[in-house]
Amino acid sequence: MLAQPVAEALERALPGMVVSSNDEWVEVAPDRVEEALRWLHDSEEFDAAQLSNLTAVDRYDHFEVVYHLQSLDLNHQIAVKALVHEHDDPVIPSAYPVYKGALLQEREVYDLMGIRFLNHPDLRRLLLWEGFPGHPLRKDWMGMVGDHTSGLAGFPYEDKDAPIRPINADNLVPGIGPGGQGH
Amino acid sequence: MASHAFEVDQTGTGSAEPFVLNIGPQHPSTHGVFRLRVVMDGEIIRDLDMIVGYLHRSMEKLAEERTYTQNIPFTDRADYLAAMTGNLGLALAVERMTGVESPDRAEYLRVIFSELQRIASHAMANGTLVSDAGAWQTPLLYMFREREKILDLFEMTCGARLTTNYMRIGGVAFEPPAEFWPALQELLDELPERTDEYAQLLVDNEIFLARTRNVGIISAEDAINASLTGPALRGSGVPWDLRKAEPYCGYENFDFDIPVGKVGDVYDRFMVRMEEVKQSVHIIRQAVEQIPPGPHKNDIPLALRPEPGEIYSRIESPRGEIGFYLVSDGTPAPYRFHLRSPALINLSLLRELGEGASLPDAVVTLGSIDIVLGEIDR
Amino acid sequence: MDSTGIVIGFWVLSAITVVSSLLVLVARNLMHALAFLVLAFLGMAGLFITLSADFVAVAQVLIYAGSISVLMVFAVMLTPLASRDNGNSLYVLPGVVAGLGIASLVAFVAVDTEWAERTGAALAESDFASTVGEVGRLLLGRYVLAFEVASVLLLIGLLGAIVLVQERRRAATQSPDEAADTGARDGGAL
Amino acid sequence: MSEQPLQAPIRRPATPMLRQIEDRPGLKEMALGVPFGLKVIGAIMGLGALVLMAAVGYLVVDGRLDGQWYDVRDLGHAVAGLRDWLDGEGVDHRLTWLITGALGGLAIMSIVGGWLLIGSWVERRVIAKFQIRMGPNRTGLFGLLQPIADAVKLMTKEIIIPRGADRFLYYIPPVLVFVPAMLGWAPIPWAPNMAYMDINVGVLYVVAISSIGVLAIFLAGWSSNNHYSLLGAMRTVAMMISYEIPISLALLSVVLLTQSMQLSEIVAFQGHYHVWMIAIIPFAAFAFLFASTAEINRSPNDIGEAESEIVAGFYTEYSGMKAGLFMAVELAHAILVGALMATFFLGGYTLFGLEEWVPGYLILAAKIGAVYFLFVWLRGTLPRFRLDQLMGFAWKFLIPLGIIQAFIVAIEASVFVRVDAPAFITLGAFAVVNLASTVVMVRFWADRLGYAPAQHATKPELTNALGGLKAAQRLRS
Repeated sequence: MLAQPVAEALERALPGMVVSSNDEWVEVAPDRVEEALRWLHDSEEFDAAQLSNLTAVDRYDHFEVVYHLQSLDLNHQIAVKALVHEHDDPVIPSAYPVYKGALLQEREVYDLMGIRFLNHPDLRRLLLWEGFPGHPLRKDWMGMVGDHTSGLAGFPYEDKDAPIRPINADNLVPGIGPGGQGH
Repeated sequence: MASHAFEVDQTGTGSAEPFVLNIGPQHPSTHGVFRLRVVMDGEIIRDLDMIVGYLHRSMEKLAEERTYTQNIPFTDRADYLAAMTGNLGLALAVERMTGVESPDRAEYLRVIFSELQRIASHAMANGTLVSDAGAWQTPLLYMFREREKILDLFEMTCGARLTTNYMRIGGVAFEPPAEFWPALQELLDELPERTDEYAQLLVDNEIFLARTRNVGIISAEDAINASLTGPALRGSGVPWDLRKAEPYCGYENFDFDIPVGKVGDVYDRFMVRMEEVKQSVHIIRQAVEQIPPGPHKNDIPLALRPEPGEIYSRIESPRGEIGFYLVSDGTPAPYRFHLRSPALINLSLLRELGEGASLPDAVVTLGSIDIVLGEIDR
Repeated sequence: MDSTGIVIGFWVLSAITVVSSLLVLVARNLMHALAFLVLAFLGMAGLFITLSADFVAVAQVLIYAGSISVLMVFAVMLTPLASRDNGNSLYVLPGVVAGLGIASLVAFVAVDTEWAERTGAALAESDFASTVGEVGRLLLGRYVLAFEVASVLLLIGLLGAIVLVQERRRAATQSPDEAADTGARDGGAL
Repeated sequence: MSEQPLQAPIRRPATPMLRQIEDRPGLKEMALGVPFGLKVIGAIMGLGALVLMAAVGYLVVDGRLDGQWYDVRDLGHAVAGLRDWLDGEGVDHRLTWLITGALGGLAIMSIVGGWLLIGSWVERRVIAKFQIRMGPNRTGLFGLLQPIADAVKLMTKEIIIPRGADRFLYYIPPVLVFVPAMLGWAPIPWAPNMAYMDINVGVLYVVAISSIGVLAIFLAGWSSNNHYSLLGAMRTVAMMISYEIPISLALLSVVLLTQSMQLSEIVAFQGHYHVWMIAIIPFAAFAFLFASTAEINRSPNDIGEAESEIVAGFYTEYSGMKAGLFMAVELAHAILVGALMATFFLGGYTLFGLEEWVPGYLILAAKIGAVYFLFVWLRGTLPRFRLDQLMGFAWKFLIPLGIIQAFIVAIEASVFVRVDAPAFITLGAFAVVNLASTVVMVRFWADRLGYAPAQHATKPELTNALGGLKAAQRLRS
């Protein structure tokens, strides 16, 4: 489902809620996430009955907390994002009061990303042990900022000019992959 | 350490110190390195706290330094009882992200193999559930008989039994050998009889009914609200299956039904799995009939560089909705790789289910949720 | 009756019984004390056998060693910390007085009994007969009143246990319900 | 691309440990490597055993030892003969009793020990057959030596005593738990005049002895200082004291009808009237069998050591041969219950006159084997009950119905004594009455308890619809 109608309806019902939106997601005010989720959950029109997925992305200067909401009866999915700008001690309201399914997903995000969820009933580390240094899914974990950046910069065997294996151009969308316009 | 887990409910108990039972990480019925810290009052569980992470391999972090293709083996090791669906989930996510297409034959092969995997996984799940209920491994080994044959088929095709690494971006890795098809046919012919045999052994068994009926009831509301998916959700009566809701790999071409339970108890989840095995056989039959000739995969570049963006793509694994949230920054490796683990999220209600239940009931309930620790811990 | 074996058995069993009874008193650990108590019961059963009272011996094992001791074990188990420490008790003096009273009673009976009529040659004449039938006949004949009174006592005990448990259960079921109510309200407020 | 030729694998042990295993001397090398002195000793011992066996065999066949020795139908006569012979030789009477008593005890212990070995092999093989697998088949012919290998393995294992365990009490239970399993065999008649201790309160003796085992289990669970052990012990003890009552009631019915507590007389009653007790009082037989499985922790009532819940129950913390003893005693109990079941309800050593031709102890052994096979079968088939279900079954079902059954049997017993009719008529009438009353009682009581057999398996609903809560509500309505 395109996110624009959701954004419009959300803004109409809760003014000032939507920060930005595009075709894929709605970005909501981070401190009012719970309100937005509750409205979507209760609305007849969108019926976001289930929190399908909750995760977070570290963007170096801010975190994106991503909620994928699912309506089972209407069979559509809504992606909601909230940007948390404090990178040192990110805090966001918990979705648990609306969705019980957030219980473990928020614990996991807290564990690996270090985002604290307010009103979460049981915010402890999930996969790592108490006392583990830092939050490993952050891009700057173990002091990676500076010389090294997290992730794979280039693929060692990749020769952009002469790929090792011929590419069947018919099977590829132009602009993607080596040799395309993307590079 | 959170204090609430050890607050002892003093009502109705005469004991002063809490009776803490540490179930796991090495325990016959935790199905892996899963740990439950349980505060008991006699046989009744007063509080329950789950501790996972013993199998944590930081897949999501590692995946950020590997190309999309190199990440496929991680999905084998995540849900190691359903490697095929894990592979397929990632392959489909990357395909949707990059626009790579896979040939028709590959789609059918994907359906065949993921349904075979579903049968194998459900056999394992139901077998261990009955073992948890105390049957001395007989049903488990019965179900392993079929799983063994399916794993033989996998081995025939891709050389591996558990960590198959079979689905690739743009198709599947290998064409099944010639002897695959008669063996598959033989399996399909005997599977319905065999499931009936299990049904005879278990479903008509008063003890099994007494142990599983009205135990660990999850209401449809709770199941939806707690993000339960897969047989755990369908057992509660919610007809939700991603194969129908968001058909992938041509599932819309196949005729099959969604089995749903009535009460939402352990028995219903068990029976939903039983019935899904039959439906899977039905799907595979159709796929075998309809499978077109042709190549089994398209060539793709060694390193895919999707355009910056993100995708959340999910499929129906035996345990529920296995989703991949991929964020690309244009490099050959994902910027963020998140695996939505159905086994973990299906445990959201564990504490509510466990509190007030007796220990045997809790064990059976845990068994009916069907967890795989590789996927929980990733 | 072969007297030598019986005599040896009697002394061995008496030693076991007396020593383990003393150990019951001495042992600091209540669980150990209970184990010795069971041993004392078994020794008593053996003594009954030497008196050719087979029914009483078996009943001793069945009721005292098998059931009463298990109940005691349960009681010790369910009392916090009691299992680890057989500490000082408020009831030392009454206990000693009661023990001395029972001991003097036993001594009186032992002295008062005409043992010559009941052991040795006198017993050999009665030819080691089965005592079960005799016990049964006496219980339902001469001592029927005592028997019935005892059974009524047991019945009262049984009913009392049920009543106690039911009151506990009513109290227990009420409070979790209330707790659940408040919990639900909290959940709603969230 | 799948036609790529695979490189032929080189057969080479991959790890140092595998290499070590491969380099290990085979059986032949090991046999050749035995020191000479040991070989000589072995040869002498083997020859000596052969000579001894030949001598005994000669004496037996020759009839020099005693005239009744080769009358294998009844070893009791043989022992009596031995005793007479010893008395005749002028040996002290007490010594004679001592020797024959020790011999009998030794015989029982070796019989039980042999059963243990064979029984564990049978159990593993039979369950393997149930479970479509092979079972132990590598050690000796058909894996027959597997129990011995297991025992050796258990004995050589390290015994670990958990910290915080009560060391004094921790050592007692593995031994104590074996005592009732052995003592229980004493009053069982193997043939006419062939019981170790044919006491006249045999039934009470059996019940009394079995109650001692409770204590061993409780001590094991308590002294281990482990919560699993404690939980297992609590479950087992709670169950054992509950199920002693149905057992007593079932045996009460038998005693009332046979008018004896002597096990040999109970068997003789069944042999005399050529009827098995199970036919006359089926409910008591069922109650005894079911309660016995609960008493001895066998499936489907093995909640005391439910491995999927509390690991190994009360013996979780025992290792090596201590754990082995607990496992062995489970088997010994199974055989003992088989013997009791055969004695009380299946006619003991009698088999409708066949005992005249076949030794009674063989018939009894066959019956024990049959009951044991039933136990193995149950274990291979059934899931486990829950504790509250089991306790409820004992207190709400077996005990009330057992009391009613005992009443009915008491009336029948007084009729049997007073009425002077042919036995087959009275006993046949009793059988019919008891069967009918059992059926009526069970049906009525099951209804009262809310157990409805009609409430059987439901199948999940198949639907083509898709949706969430609304769809679920639609489906439900």
